[in-house]
Amino acid sequence: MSFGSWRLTLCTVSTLLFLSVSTLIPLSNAESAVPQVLNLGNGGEPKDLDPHTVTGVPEFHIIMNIFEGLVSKDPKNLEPIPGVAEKWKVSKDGKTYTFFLRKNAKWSQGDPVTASDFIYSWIRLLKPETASEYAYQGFYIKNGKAFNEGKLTDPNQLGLKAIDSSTLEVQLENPTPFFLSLLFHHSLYPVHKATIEKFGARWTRPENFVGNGAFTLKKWEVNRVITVAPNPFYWDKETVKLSEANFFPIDKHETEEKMFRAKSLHTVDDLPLEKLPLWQKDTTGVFKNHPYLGTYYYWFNCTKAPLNNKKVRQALTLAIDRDRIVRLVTRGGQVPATMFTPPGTGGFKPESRLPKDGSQIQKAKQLLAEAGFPNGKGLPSLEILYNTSDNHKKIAEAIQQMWRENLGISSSLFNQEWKVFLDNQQTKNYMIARAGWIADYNDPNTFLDMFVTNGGNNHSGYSNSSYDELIESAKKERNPKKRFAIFQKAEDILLEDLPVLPIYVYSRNYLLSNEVQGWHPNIEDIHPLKYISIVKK
Amino acid sequence: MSNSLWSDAWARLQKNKLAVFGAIFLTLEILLCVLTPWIAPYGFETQNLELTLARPSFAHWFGTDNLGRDLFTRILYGGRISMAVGIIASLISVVVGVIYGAISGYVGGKTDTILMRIVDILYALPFIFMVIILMVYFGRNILLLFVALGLTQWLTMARITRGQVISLKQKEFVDAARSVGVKTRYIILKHLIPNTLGPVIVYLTLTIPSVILEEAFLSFLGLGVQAPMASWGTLISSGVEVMEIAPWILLFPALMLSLTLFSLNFLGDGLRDALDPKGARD
Amino acid sequence: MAILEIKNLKAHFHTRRGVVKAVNGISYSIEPGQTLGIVGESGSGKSVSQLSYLKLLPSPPLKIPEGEVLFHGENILAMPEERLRTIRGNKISMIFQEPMTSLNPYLTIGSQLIEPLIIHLKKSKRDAWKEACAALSRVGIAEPEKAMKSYPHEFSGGMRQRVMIAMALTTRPEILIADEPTTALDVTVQAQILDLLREIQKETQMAIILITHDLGVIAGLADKMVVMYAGRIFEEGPVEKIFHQSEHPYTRALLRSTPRVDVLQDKIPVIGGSIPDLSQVGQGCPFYERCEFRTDICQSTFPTSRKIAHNHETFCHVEKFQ
Amino acid sequence: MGLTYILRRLLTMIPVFLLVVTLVFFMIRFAPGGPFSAEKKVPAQVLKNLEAKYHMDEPLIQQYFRYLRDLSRFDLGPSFKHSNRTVNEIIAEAFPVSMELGLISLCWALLIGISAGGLAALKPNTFYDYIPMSLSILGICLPTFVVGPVMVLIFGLWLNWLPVAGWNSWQDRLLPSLTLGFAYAAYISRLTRGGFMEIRHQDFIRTARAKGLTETQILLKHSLRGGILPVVSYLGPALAGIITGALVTETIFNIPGLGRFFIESALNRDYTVVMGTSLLYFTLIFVCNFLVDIVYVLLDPRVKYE
Repeated sequence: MSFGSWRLTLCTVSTLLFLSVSTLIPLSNAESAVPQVLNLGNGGEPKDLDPHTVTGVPEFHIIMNIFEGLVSKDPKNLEPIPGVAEKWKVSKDGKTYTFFLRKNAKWSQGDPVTASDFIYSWIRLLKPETASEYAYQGFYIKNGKAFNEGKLTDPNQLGLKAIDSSTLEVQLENPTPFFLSLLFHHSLYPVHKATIEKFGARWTRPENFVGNGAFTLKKWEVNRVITVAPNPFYWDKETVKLSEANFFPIDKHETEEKMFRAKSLHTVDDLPLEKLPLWQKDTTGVFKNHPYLGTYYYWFNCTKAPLNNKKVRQALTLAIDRDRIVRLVTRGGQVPATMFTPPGTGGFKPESRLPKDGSQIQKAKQLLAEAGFPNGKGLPSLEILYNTSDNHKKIAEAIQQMWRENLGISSSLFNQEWKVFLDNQQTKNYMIARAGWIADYNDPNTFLDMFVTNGGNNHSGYSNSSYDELIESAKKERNPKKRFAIFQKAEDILLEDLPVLPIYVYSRNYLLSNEVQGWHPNIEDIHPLKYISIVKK
Repeated sequence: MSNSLWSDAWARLQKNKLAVFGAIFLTLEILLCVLTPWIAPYGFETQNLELTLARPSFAHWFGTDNLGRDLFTRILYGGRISMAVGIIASLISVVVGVIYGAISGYVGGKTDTILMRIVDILYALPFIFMVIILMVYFGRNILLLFVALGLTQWLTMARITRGQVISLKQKEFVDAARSVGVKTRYIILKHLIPNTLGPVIVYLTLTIPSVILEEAFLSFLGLGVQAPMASWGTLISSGVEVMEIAPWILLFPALMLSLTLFSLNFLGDGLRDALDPKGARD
Repeated sequence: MAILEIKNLKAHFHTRRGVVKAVNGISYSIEPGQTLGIVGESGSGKSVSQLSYLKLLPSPPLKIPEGEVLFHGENILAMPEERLRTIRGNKISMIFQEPMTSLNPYLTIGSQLIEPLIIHLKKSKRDAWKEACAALSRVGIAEPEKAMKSYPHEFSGGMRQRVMIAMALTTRPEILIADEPTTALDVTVQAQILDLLREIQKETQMAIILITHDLGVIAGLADKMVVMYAGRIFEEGPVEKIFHQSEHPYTRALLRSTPRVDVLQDKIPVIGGSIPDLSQVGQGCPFYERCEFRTDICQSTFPTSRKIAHNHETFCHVEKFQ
Repeated sequence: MGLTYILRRLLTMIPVFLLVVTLVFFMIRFAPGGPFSAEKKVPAQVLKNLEAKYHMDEPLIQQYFRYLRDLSRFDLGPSFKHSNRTVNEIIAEAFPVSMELGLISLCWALLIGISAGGLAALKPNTFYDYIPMSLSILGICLPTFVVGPVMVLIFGLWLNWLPVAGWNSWQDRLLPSLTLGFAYAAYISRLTRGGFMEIRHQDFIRTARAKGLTETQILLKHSLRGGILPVVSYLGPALAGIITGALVTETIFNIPGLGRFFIESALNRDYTVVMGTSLLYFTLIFVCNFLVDIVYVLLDPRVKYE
């Protein structure tokens, strides 16, 4: 076949293809209503949709729409608003909460949601057999911890009481000022007893599923799509505009971004770092950027030389230019972490204690000399451990370079596959390890109780008794002002001892189609589908 | 193999322009790789955060990457790694494969059956699984990873050698050696292995590219060399991410990799034709 | 009346190193029932001279810049490919030197044997099968039905050459070109094959062009012979005449170097030197370098034909060299 | 080659299979990390509860025999990560997708590879040879993770012809299968060319031509079988490669196939899924190699298996 005829064939074939495709797709009628179907990129494939056993963010995005807790959150200002509970009251000592459930709250097959549903669910959360990784969210409930650890086997000893079918009384261990905020967490959502007892582990399959959210599970094809549709029995179903929402599990951010550009998605879960500069120039308004409740940092292993030396840790912390990292390396609107708790967590605004930029390099040099390593002489080569990811790699490379330039010290980088990395981190088999902490709930406690002596997530081996006391006392303090003052003291100790090297406060960078209405960017990244609708642009 | 056969082959090889081009290119490249520390215009880890993703210019011939490092320098250093991986891993696969195959083919019988069945089994193991196991155990040691890469490649080499040895075994000179009482080990080392070298050399030129590609695949999974050192594989996979913003970051390393693999292929084809004149009639 | 007439045929290979003049202007003819032997060392162009006009050599690199090949008076070289195909394997058949490789190892003997019958004689598959069986038994293969279903590797060399002959003869060709038909076979089998060819020729009156470097084979089968060297014809004439009254130094050297029929190898030990590089030959006699009787004129011009007797021509400047 | 050969070959698979089960079981168990390690450390008590739930509190050897027992009933166990699914269900759902992707890719590879290689062999050292052969080297040089995104960029985003990801319509099948098939098409075209070139010079092709066969008849009847043999023997490794190559392709195009489960499960230490998928892949590759051997015997009468 000659080249010309080949090209002709190609043209013919592509024309035919085009014709057949265009006849397959029905022409949308401009007059007809806009289809209310939302397509979302949702990160990884959900492990499950059982509120008590899941841990991930993709799961939460779906679960918060197909279940509803006692208290909801206003997506605009993140204030607690009535959910299943119409109203609530708190006792004087702050240890007893009484929730008044709305009468018209219903499960997706029509049963009413009652106080005993919540008791059943919270017992399930705490039961050892459930093996819930978020069981500690129930430890604020009286005797919750003991019950979970099996020291107590009678669920009646838990601080839970159904006064009547629509009144629930909850007793807490301590006055927990952020308890209402906690109730939005999926681990404290109610689940349907009869369904679970009937179907066991398979109750979250769409054919078996019963929930109480504004939406209910319609379809779940693994690694393909999870579809939710409005719950016909939802008490506030008039607010719901969407007829369907599709959560697409997409592992790669690059793929998501391309699907968004091809208009297959209304929003993406995250953007690849390298695409940020391109989207930041976008003028159509689809690019969204806002701070996020999380801190990116490095662990120092305080149990091994030379990082058991506080001055070395201080020198390393002061020697990096956080501003250059966020401005030139990550470039996603992150904020240099001059503290550990992200500013604005539960209203708490910690003081800056670390330099934003490289202004204290001289001091860093001096500290290093005081530690006995003038100009880095004698300091063993440091090892930075990170889990395999291009972003972590880039940041580590930049920090490695800053240490070399500013302090004259050498370090090597090690990337490890995720589980190996976790293993090494948790067995303290590292010198410096990359980490990130995203808030479980909107309160400074979620960040600061990590560093208590032998804390489960304290991988540095750090221990300071006055710090431990401060965190313990904050749990009992009800006055917000005094409480924040305690947290500030804790922050000060933390940033003096530096078991961690705070780098930046996370930001969210994503894309949102202009057709989506009722989506409010917020620090917790909560976007209930209930308020969302589609308009044609 | 007689000297004249080698010199005949050499003469034929010289007539093949593409093969000569390949050989020259590879020689130049190896030279560049060896001399990299002296000729590279910048350090491979020297960053310039104010000049990230710069276009190719006089100061930076191939532009800069996303941390403002000179891409030309990084390609030179990356070439060192990739070529080293290719050569070391291939040599390992040759040594293991040739010895294994030669023993299997020469001894024959039950031994042959068992040895070849083992090869069959290893063939059936999904490569990716090996990779993840290797990643878990050897993640921290790049040299061991090279060895591991070589060890995943020796199977084909063993099969080729075995086939070659079996066909040579029936030839007169082996019988002659055997009839005068030469030891098996000596026959394998002195007669059979040298005579299988032809096909093995050809296959070697094909193994090197595939090992280089495997390293790239590992790099894509985050398993290759440790940053900030780079191989062509890591350079390419990070180039893919910025291809819409700075296509040259993908283009140059991909070009270098392709040219190298082209050269190896040409050289391999040329060697095959040279060593086996029967097939080179066009 | 000649059945095939070759006039000033030239066949050149255009390679990277230059133009290799494999056949450099040859002429001869053959009549029905006649056997023409073409003799020469390897590389003399004897095979190429036949393969070239039948278009059995890849082109490029082969080119035929000059010449005519008349088959029943019609120029084969001017024929379109389709017309040539109706002659090739039908009116003109070939058998080759290597019976081991000339048959397709992946196909049964039968499926290869029936092809010419189906293509040229438009036989049905069943008829073709029957005829092929008959052809096999004619060439002396017992149990032809079984042989038809066998694969070539199950046969010995001699048997395969018989199959090749059977295949060449199924269409009752007018000319059979046999390119070294016995070289790869051992002596007893050689004799059988030659007998077979002789027998069949007697029956069918076909012409045979026998290409060989083995003068013994020529002596046994051919009526007329052509001596080729470096793409040129050196001598042409009846076999007995050339064997006994050759007037060409090359022919004589060739004859001298053949003490027995079965020993002649690729290189003739008694003739010093080797065949010249065919891309370098000029206008002179290509044997010049090796010829013990060479004169100055030999280097610059190729001799014209010199008639020695009826039908016997030689191409040499030197008339009396003994 | 008789039935006994087939049977014997299949029987040898059993000990090999057991060996692989054992190897994979202990290798993955001895790898650092476990299915329950997470960035937010799981409290010791919860970990104990979880381990009890999945029988991981038993001695390893007991777990091994438990696995073997379940395996003999074709029960691959529950997934650790996808807690409302069993491994059997996951495979039943995802494997057909991978299979479809693999087969379409293989078809592309064979179609493109054999026709390009055949064309090149028909007209060696011409335009028709140089172009496909250069392209094929390019195909061998460029890793899937480059080809995939570049194709998406060109056909999905610039030309807007094809979907960029997903696995629903037939258009969704095009880019991933081409991406995956590309490198193999490249190899196959080279093998085909090599095979045909080898055949072209065989004496029996000259015989066929001398018999008066047309070039097409020669190609189809006399060259194809022998020319295709190198491709056939390459099919075993190619299938294995396509299956493992699917891991990357499935990630790039977000295809719900088994490859993603395999990678993800290995990274998550989802022991049962790792085992299930590895064993499936092993069996698949074993069977493919076996089939390839049989096809080889059918094509080449000179090869015999005892």
